[in-house]
Amino acid sequence: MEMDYEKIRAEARTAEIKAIQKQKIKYLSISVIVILAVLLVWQLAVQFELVSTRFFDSPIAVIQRIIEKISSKKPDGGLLHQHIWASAKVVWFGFLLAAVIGIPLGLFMGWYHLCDRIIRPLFEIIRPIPSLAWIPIVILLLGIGVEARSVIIFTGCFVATVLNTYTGIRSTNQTLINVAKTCGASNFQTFVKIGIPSAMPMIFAGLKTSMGSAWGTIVAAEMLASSNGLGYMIQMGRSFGEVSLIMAGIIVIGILGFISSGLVSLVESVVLKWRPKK
Amino acid sequence: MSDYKVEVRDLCKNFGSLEVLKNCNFNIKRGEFICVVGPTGCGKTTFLNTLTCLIPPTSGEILIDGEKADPKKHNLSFVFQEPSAMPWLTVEENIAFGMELKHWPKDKIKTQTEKILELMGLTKCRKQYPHELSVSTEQKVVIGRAFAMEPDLLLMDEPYGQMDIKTRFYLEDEVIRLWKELGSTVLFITHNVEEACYLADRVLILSNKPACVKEDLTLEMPRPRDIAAPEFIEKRVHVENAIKWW
Amino acid sequence: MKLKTNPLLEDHGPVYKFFYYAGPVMLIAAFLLLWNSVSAAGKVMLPSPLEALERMITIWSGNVAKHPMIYHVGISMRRVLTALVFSVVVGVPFGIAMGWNKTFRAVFKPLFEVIRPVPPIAWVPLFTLWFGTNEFSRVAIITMGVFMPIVINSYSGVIMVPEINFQVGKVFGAKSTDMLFDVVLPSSLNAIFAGIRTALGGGWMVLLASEMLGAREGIGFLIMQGSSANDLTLSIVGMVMIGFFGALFAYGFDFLERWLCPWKRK
Amino acid sequence: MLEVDHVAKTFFSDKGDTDAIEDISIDVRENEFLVLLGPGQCGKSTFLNIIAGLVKPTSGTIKLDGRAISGTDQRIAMVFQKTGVYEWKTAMENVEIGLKYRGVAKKERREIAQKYLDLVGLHGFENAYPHALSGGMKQRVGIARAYTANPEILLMDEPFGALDAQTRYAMEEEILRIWEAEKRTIIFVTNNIEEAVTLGDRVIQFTERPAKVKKVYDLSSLERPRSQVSPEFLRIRQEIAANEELTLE
Repeated sequence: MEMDYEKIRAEARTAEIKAIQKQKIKYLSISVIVILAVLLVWQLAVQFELVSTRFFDSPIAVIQRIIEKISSKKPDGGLLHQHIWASAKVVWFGFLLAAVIGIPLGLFMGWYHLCDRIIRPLFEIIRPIPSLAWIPIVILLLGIGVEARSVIIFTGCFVATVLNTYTGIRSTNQTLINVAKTCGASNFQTFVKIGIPSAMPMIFAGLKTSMGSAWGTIVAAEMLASSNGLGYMIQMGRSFGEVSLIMAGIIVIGILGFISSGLVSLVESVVLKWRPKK
Repeated sequence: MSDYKVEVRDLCKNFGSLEVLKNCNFNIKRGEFICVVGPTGCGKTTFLNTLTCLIPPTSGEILIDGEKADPKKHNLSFVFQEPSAMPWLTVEENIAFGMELKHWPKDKIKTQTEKILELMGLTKCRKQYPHELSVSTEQKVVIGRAFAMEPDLLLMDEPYGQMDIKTRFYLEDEVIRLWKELGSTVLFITHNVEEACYLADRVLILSNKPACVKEDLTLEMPRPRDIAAPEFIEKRVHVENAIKWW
Repeated sequence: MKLKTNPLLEDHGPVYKFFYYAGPVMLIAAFLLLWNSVSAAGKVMLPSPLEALERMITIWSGNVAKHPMIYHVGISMRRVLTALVFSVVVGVPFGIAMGWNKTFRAVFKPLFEVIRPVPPIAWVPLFTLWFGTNEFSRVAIITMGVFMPIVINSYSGVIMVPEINFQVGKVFGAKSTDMLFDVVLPSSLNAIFAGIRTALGGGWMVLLASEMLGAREGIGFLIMQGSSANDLTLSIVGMVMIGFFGALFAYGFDFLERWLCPWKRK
Repeated sequence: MLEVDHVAKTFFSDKGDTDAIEDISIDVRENEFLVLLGPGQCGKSTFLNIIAGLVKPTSGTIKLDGRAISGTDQRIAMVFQKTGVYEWKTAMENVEIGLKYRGVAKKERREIAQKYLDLVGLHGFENAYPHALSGGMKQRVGIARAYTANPEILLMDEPFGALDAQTRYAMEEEILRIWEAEKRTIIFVTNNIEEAVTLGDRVIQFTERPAKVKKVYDLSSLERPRSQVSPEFLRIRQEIAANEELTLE
């Protein structure tokens, strides 16, 4: 019996493609339905006052609130973009300061053993102190201005940046170091030509972590010691009992955090274009 | 001036009380192709690292052109077993890497890079990064980088270890071609006896740990060699028996 | 007995050796000197290191805000630990389920992705609004910060189990439960522990934030109290405490991990 | 005993479809040492995974003892590439998993596992974790594990690919010794021509992706133990190499 295997194969292929697509659509629709359902339940629960409106506001109201905040200063005395600018400025300043100081420090500590040995004890003392704990000292020394908040952000970003940079340069492939050495490179040349590029992926991992923590820190710092910024806005929402303002603040911060780490990833993909794509 | 390009005298290396190298003695003539074979775990890596001055010997000395070997002064070049192209450099940047470290003049680097790219047929992928290449092509880049520096001594540590026969034969012929073209002095380490007999002017056979040069075998067979010729097989079996542990 | 030489020092001169031993001490001394001179200059109310040390001892032996020091430390520890234990007990299985079951993942992954970019501290006002400023509210906020990294790491741990580990299991006839406990769990233990460690770091932050924003006890309260009562030593004591216990916890977890993963011991 | 009938496999992904196997039919004989030889990523591992039941073929069937099988089967065990040994289990625990998952009592399965650990020469390493074992020893664990599951067919997926040339020779001799001691059907995948000629009763050469059978070599005339420098050995090796395409890219 002669069978037409060409045809059987072609049929099997189409069947398999169909099955795969069906699966994909199934899981995608589950995800979409869940998100929509959550929003809907939330909206209806508020609309029919199943939950107290003192504690919740509906998604539509929150979005309205965000739009309203663009042109209204009430009740916290600032427009949305002013708050965003105030927070973002501090976050980026502290973040970049930590990068400028932390990356070289991590590199030197990772490469030069003496440097590691000297700095490590002091670093280990500072390392486990969360950035918020620095607030009293920073306020005392620098007041409650932009610089003070930037320094608080800095303390949080700094540790993550140093640690990741350190791990990165420490994991430099020994073979690549040997290549440079046999080519007659000095220790410093090897550091620049091999160590630093090898550490790059981990440096960016560290920057992403520190960017994430920076947005958390800024909210707390602004709640505690500031008269503007998104954290302040949320805190005011709390004081005036306006739930929609709190929720609006949370959402805006989430979006900003997302954009910021997206920016870091963007820089990463440009700088590290030599890395294999996943 | 000495007759030999490289002279190794009474080379010893101990790690604590563990003797790894013991009285290694051999010479390499200018432009010679030497293969080193030895049983697995015989201290091969230490042997190489000592030769390239990555670790200092416990006693004994390595002379290049009659002077003590120094990677800053002499041109030593190393092809490692694992792929060692810099992942962040393109193919042409990788080839120029060693020359730049040696501060060659810019135009000389450029012409030399072109020459090597041409010789190895890598012109097509000159702008590519290593992760975009196959393992064998990456190894070609590394070999090109090593030859480009016109080294006094080129050390190759089993560069074709994991490759299949066909690719290996091809790359072996390639290395012979480069060697002839550029007149380098090559020390090639391998686990594969057939490969050693195919490539070498002379084969150095290492003993078990602590390693020393057990036998220095000159192979006078015309190239390209026929791996099925009785003379070739005789030499191959001879070397194999000298190191066989399995 | 043979004297062991330090291989890192072998090829270096006396200057290097001097800094190798004296350097760390000198840097710490320089730090203390700087601190001392700032406080001596008198422009700000910074206590000198010596004064701080003295006060530290008196603080430990007396009461702060109606309670002994150990009470404040203890209550902070309790909050973090409660949140952590809850998050591990619930979060690890949750994360594993998300990696293991596609439907479960399709349901919960998008929700997590939406919540993830919001820093946990941002929830503090909302939670205090919902639950008041009681113990439950605080632990809930800390849980918010700790839960997320634990779930995400457990999930990605399962996702990144090499395909070959599953294949081995299948070929040798592993049932679902075998696969889960014998393959998936040990393979992703590394990632789970990494998650717990990240979570702990974040947990201290949220703890401080929640205690600094209107609490009557706890380390965060002490730090804030020091600031508002112009008693900076108290803040410094708080910093030292949280740093010390933070480090202690981190070491504890390293130890626990080594104990749980005997195959990693050298 | 094992029949592979017109198996084809296509992988579908967002980036596009890849035909891994075009159309392969093979009959495997009882207690035969069958080597599947092919270049780099030619789909030979996929083919082995299909036989093992780990990958579902797009079309075609696998028959064992005349009955079609789908999914994994007790009668088929596999030796994986170097990463196949569970690093969180000792050598003994690794070897016994086949019996453990089948519900064999601990005492009994330990006995069987011990027998095969001894056979592969790992006596005394029962309680060692894989990180303490050399590459060759890890592969021995893999072989013992496959044997302990007591299969009719052993599949081996480039088990010696990561070993150095000499250790590889040693392991080749080892696997032949074990095979002589406990005859099973072995299907061995490799990209190494020398290894194929050393081991196989038959060598099936695959083409580049998508894989097809290019040529079948019957080596039963080549006497065991084989010498890698005999003229006949070198001739066959040369012949196979000449049929292989050179793949650099």
